[in-house]
Amino acid sequence: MNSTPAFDSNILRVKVKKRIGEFDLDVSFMARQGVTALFGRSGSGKTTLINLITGLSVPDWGRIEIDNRILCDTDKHIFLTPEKRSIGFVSQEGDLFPHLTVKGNIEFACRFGKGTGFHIPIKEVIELLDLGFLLGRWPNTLSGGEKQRTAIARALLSHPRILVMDEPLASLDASHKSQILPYIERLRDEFMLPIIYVSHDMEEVVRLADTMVLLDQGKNSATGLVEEIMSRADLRPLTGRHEASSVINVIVSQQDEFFKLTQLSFFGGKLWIPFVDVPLGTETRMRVRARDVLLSLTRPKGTSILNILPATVKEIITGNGPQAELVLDLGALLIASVTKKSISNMKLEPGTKVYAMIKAAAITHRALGLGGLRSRRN
Amino acid sequence: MNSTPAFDSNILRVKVKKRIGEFDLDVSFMARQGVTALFGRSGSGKTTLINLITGLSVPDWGRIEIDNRILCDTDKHIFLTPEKRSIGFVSQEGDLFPHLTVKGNIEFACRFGKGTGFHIPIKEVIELLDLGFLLGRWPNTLSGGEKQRTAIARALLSHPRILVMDEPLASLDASHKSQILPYIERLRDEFMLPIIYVSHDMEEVVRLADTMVLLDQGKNSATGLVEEIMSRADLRPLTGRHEASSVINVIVSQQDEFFKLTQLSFFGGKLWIPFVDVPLGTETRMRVRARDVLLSLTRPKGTSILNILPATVKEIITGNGPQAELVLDLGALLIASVTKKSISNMKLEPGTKVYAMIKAAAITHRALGLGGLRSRRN
Amino acid sequence: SPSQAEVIHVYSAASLSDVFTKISRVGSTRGLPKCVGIHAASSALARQIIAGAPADIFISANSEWTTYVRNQGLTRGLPKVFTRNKLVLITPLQSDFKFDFGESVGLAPLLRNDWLTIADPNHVPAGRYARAALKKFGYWSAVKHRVVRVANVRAALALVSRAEALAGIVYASDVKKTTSVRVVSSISQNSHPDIQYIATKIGKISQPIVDEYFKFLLSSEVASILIEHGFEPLK
Amino acid sequence: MLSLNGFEIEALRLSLKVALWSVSLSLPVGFGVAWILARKHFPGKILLDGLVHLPLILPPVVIGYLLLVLLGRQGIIGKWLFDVFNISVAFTWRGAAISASVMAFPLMVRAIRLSLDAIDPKLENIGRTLGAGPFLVFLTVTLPLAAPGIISGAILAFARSIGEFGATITFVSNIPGATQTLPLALYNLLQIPGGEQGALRLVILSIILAASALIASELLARRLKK
Amino acid sequence: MLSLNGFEIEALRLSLKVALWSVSLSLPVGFGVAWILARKHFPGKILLDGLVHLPLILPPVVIGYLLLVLLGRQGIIGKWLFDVFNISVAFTWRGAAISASVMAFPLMVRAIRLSLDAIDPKLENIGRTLGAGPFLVFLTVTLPLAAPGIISGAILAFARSIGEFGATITFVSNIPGATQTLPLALYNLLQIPGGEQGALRLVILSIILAASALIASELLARRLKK
Ligand SMILES: Nc1ncnc2c1ncn2[C@@H]1O[C@H](COP(=O)(O)OP(=O)(O)OP(=O)(O)O)[C@@H](O)[C@H]1O
Ligand SMILES: Nc1ncnc2c1ncn2[C@@H]1O[C@H](COP(=O)(O)OP(=O)(O)OP(=O)(O)O)[C@@H](O)[C@H]1O
Ligand SMILES: [Mg+2]
Ligand SMILES: [Mg+2]
Repeated sequence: MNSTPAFDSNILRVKVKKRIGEFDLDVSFMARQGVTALFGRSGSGKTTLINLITGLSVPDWGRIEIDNRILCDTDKHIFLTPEKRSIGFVSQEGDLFPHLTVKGNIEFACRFGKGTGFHIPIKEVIELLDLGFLLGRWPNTLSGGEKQRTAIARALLSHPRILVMDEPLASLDASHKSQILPYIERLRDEFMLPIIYVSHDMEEVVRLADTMVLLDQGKNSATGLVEEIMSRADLRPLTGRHEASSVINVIVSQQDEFFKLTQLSFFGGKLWIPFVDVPLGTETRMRVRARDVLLSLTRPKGTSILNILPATVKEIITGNGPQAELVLDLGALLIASVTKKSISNMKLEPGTKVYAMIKAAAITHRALGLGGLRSRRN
Repeated sequence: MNSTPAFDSNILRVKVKKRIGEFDLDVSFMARQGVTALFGRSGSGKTTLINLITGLSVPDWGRIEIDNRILCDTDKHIFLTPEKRSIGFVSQEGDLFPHLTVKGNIEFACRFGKGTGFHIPIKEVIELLDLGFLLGRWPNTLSGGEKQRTAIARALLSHPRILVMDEPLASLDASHKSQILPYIERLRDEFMLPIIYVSHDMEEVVRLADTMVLLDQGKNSATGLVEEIMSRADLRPLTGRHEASSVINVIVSQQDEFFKLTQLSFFGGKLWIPFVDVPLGTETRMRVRARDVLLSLTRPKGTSILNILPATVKEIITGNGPQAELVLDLGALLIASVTKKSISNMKLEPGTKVYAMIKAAAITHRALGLGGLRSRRN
Repeated sequence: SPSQAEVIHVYSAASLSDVFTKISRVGSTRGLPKCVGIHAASSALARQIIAGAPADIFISANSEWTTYVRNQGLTRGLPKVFTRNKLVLITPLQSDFKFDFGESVGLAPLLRNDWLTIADPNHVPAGRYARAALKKFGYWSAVKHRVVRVANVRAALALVSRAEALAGIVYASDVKKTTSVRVVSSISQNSHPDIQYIATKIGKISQPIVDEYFKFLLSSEVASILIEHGFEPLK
Repeated sequence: MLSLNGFEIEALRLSLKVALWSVSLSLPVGFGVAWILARKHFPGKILLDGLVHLPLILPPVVIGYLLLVLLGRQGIIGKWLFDVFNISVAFTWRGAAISASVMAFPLMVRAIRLSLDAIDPKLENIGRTLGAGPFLVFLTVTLPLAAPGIISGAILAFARSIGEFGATITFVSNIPGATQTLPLALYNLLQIPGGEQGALRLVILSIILAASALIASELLARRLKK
Repeated sequence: MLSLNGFEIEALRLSLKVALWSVSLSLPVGFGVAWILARKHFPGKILLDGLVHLPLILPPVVIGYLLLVLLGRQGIIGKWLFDVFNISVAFTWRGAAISASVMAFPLMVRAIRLSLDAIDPKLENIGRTLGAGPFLVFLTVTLPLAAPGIISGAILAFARSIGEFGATITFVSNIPGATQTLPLALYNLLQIPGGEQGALRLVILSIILAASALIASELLARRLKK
């Protein structure tokens, strides 16, 4: 896998500058098929960038392309209006039409949306988003989450070629979130619908996104594959320390129907994780959080830990806190977070042979990169 | 500790019925000093309930009391208007005054807020919420998170006797969230400001809340201390399965300045966690997620795990998935989530003696119940 | 003018609207075509005629507007005096105001702080005649500041009948049928220019029925109706 | 008291016709102008705004006179209309409708503009991203959201048209059966000694007419309100 | 052309005074009525609504006559005003201001009501929870949020007052220097053959007056707009 995506496979190319008030946006990135996450703290310019992509605002300078179709090019004086861009958009506030019922809002999209012909049956969307009993209601009688669900349904039904979502799940509860996430994954995998996804929730980002654009004060301080960004120590202040993790490319190698487990193989070993219903041979990525990795000097016996892998300590990164991060080499690289006390107790240093223990349960379905396990398309 | 809070210490008593459209709210609960979380899925009636408490809507029937002061009693035909209730309110949408700048919005609260005299300096609030550079701006030029931060500042500055927040942090990024959370904790602990807190984020709830009111389709399906609710298996569908965890009452018993660790003692053993700067003897609660607990039949040696506690398997709860939950008795009760395969491998059954292993890092500052460790006030 | 066949359009001063209903009714019993009376201020009527209004006959309360229309070359034949009027001094019913127009005492002392109302002497003929009369007897300069000028005679009548003004000068024809005011004194016709309503045929092409109707309007039969309504006989 | 005579029925019928046409005439144009004033920025904007308000600022007689000069048979536009389309507005009920709609125009524009200004542009933007072009968004989002202003403007225009007098009598004269609307008939009655009785009946008629329109608009507004 | 004669200056001065007073009179009352209509529900609401629209529906002359009946020296209210306060409004500029404000009233009310209806009640609620009582919320939230409607209503009322003719001439007559506003002066000129020249000057004066008000209101609105 290439850290800079190949040029020809880029779905979205953005290179724009825009000044609003005292805020300067200056961003340049490319996104491939799949989900591209826009990640950055409040006020970093995510919504501003999204507005440029959807065509709701005009860049001071720059160029935006989707599928090699120019949406906007200030040099060539090209500017496609929003309705010509076939972008399904869920805004941060939802913004339902107050003069239409939930049904009216959804039908609006069905009526006018004229994308590539990408089509999800309205019934299915209503069922998924649990909107059936709300169809006749007016937006001002909906709860916060109900509004947002309607807005998502509306965007999905506009036959988009690409979906752009500005923190779509922020006001949803865990249960609705976990119902909708697989559907977004399906859009991405089955319908091959590229998605630009703004989120604060790193779990969501890792689960959904291939590419990540890290925004900081209007600049994209990093762009790249999620695994790459997540494992870069210099970006920790932006990605969040407690989320330190490593991403490993794996292939589904065995299914245990009885214990409901799935075995993943990678260059360096095998791992059991809770059952995922995909064919053998499926390639995917797996995210392992540093704090879910335990170390032992001897091969532990009689424990509840299914995954025990021999490894070598490659590097020890210590900071101010009680924790230190160890980069382990077990074929692939794996990051473990342990207390300094343990390092001292175990006398760990680069070169020490250890056993890395990863609980099967630690790798839940949610923490799997690239979502519900799919075949890579490149 | 009592599972039903003692009557005299109740800050808030609510017993109300309200019908809106086809939705029926019928809730009765009491909340003590500290933070009371309202938790429930989208459309379960959280905002409806909040509106009754703040006085923005009138119950069909019922009674609401704060500090033994009747805010509303339909039988006695008492109804205090919102401005007389001294409730600081952050609504779900923020709802800034569009005709005032950020400064104007904040000053509005300072000018009219006439609570108990509880007072936070405006400067401090502005600094905390990072609003300094936004003061002159109009609400329609703010980003989503900036709006919400202003709304929080406004509510804080209205001199409230109680703070009511409807999903206040949903649109904030992790970094701002983690900046604001300690402040809310301070309000709770130093200023003894009672807080009613609606949130979807179980981490937040556990960190902040003492009492939890679980709402489901307009009824409070459970009310009680957070630890109690979290450990009730029958409430899992509402609290979320992947969040299965146990809450243990602990006391700070040792501080290791060198390794930056804190030792907690409880009836049944001792635990090391990352350093928390509180005096020895502080009582608090600790939440341990079931999936962070590992088991071993023999005492593991030479591992990175600092906390190894002898325990007895008390009960095994199996469901459909690959995981099972074990209730361990180690003085206190601890829940562990392991694969069925491990149970079979290890031949676990009720009565088996095991060692429970808990990584220090698994208990991060965020997962500590009652937030930044404080002395219980009862 | 290309007016619809068999209907005569008579544009006449607003003060004639009442009597005109009667006249047209009599006209139709004489086998004359139907007559539609159109009533507004003479100025408005004159302008409309110039703008091409379908008028057949124009009866103005003000000879200036007749001249104005004639100068545009829109009239046919000579203007004729249609009828005459005279002025009276009126007061509210319940008032005990007494004054004989022509007395040398003057009007002003009697009015004191009250008002005398007349139609606007700047443009309404009735007002102009009233001012002339007041000037003639030397009342004007003293009474000038107590004069309320209104849009037309009807408005003056209304003010007096509501006792908003102590006195008013209006046409005799206006008070003929009114019981809400009392006539204090009539005003000598020598004190002002003769009050005449001028009738003119409109249109360049001669139309027999219009000519016929015009003749009818000037007939003695119509004259007696007018006198019945308080207008003065032609000299 | 409530049985109307032919003269009253005629005036009522005409007033209703004139007012309805006046509203129908001024609504689309008024909306267009309001939209331009609310959304566009161009150098002569304040001029257009001023022009819109002219019928309010000037006494109706002047407006009537201007209309006569422009739209009379000898008028610049009137002549052209007559020569090309064989339409004559002067001295007909059509002219009355035009003068009423001109007088009502500023009220219509102001009301609609107020509603247009209150529309959150984000909603129109969302409509665009959902695939509706500017015109469709206008029809399906802007127009319905401006409904309160449109209703308000229409009812103001209707009421104003029912009451319009000065411009009408100056422009189209007071022709019974053709241009004699309720206010003009009222004027005639007021010119007749003892006509107050009949005038009162016409006043009541006018009020009933306008009140029905008001009630209708209230009901409509209530239906449109979420 | 632009040097005004005494007669014109007098009429201009008076018109301005009358219009300003008219707006000042109708603004608070208009706001109150608009607020009641927008927020309260009571049985006679449609009646009140109808009453507000009366000055639009009836020809101005009738309104002028009604004012005379009510506020004239012999009128029900007028008599009381005179007896108690020794104030007389008939035949004075005060009366002209009153008739202008009555005629402008429905325009004022409609505009303000439209803005009040568009206010999100949530914002007022938030104001309440922040400790401001109903009246303070009204002052600090409702009033500023209704500003577009208030400005719009005020400018409409001002323009209407500048142009008011029918009710004024009926109620307070045409007394040069006391009640002869621009429209009345204009009317005078139009009644005289050949008066068009002088009338045109007054038309231009009226337009300048109203345009200045328009520009001022636009600037104000722009300042208030976020
Ligand atoms: N009209 C404006 N005038 C001045 N500054 C603006 C304007 N609109 C946005 N900004 C500023 O631009 C910056 C970026 O805003 P943007 O809405 O893109 O942030 P964001 O990344 O979406 O944040 P959030 O996560 O809080 O929604 C913010 O600091 C905001 O205050
Ligand atoms: N005016 C109304 N008419 C009909 N139903 C309503 C009305 N207002 C609220 N409801 C319904 O009441 C239920 C509770 O709404 P509420 O806003 O309290 O939910 P919530 O728990 O705050 O949800 P969320 O987390 O999505 O904000 C919802 O199903 C909502 O649709
Ligand atoms: Mg944003
Ligand atoms: Mg809610």
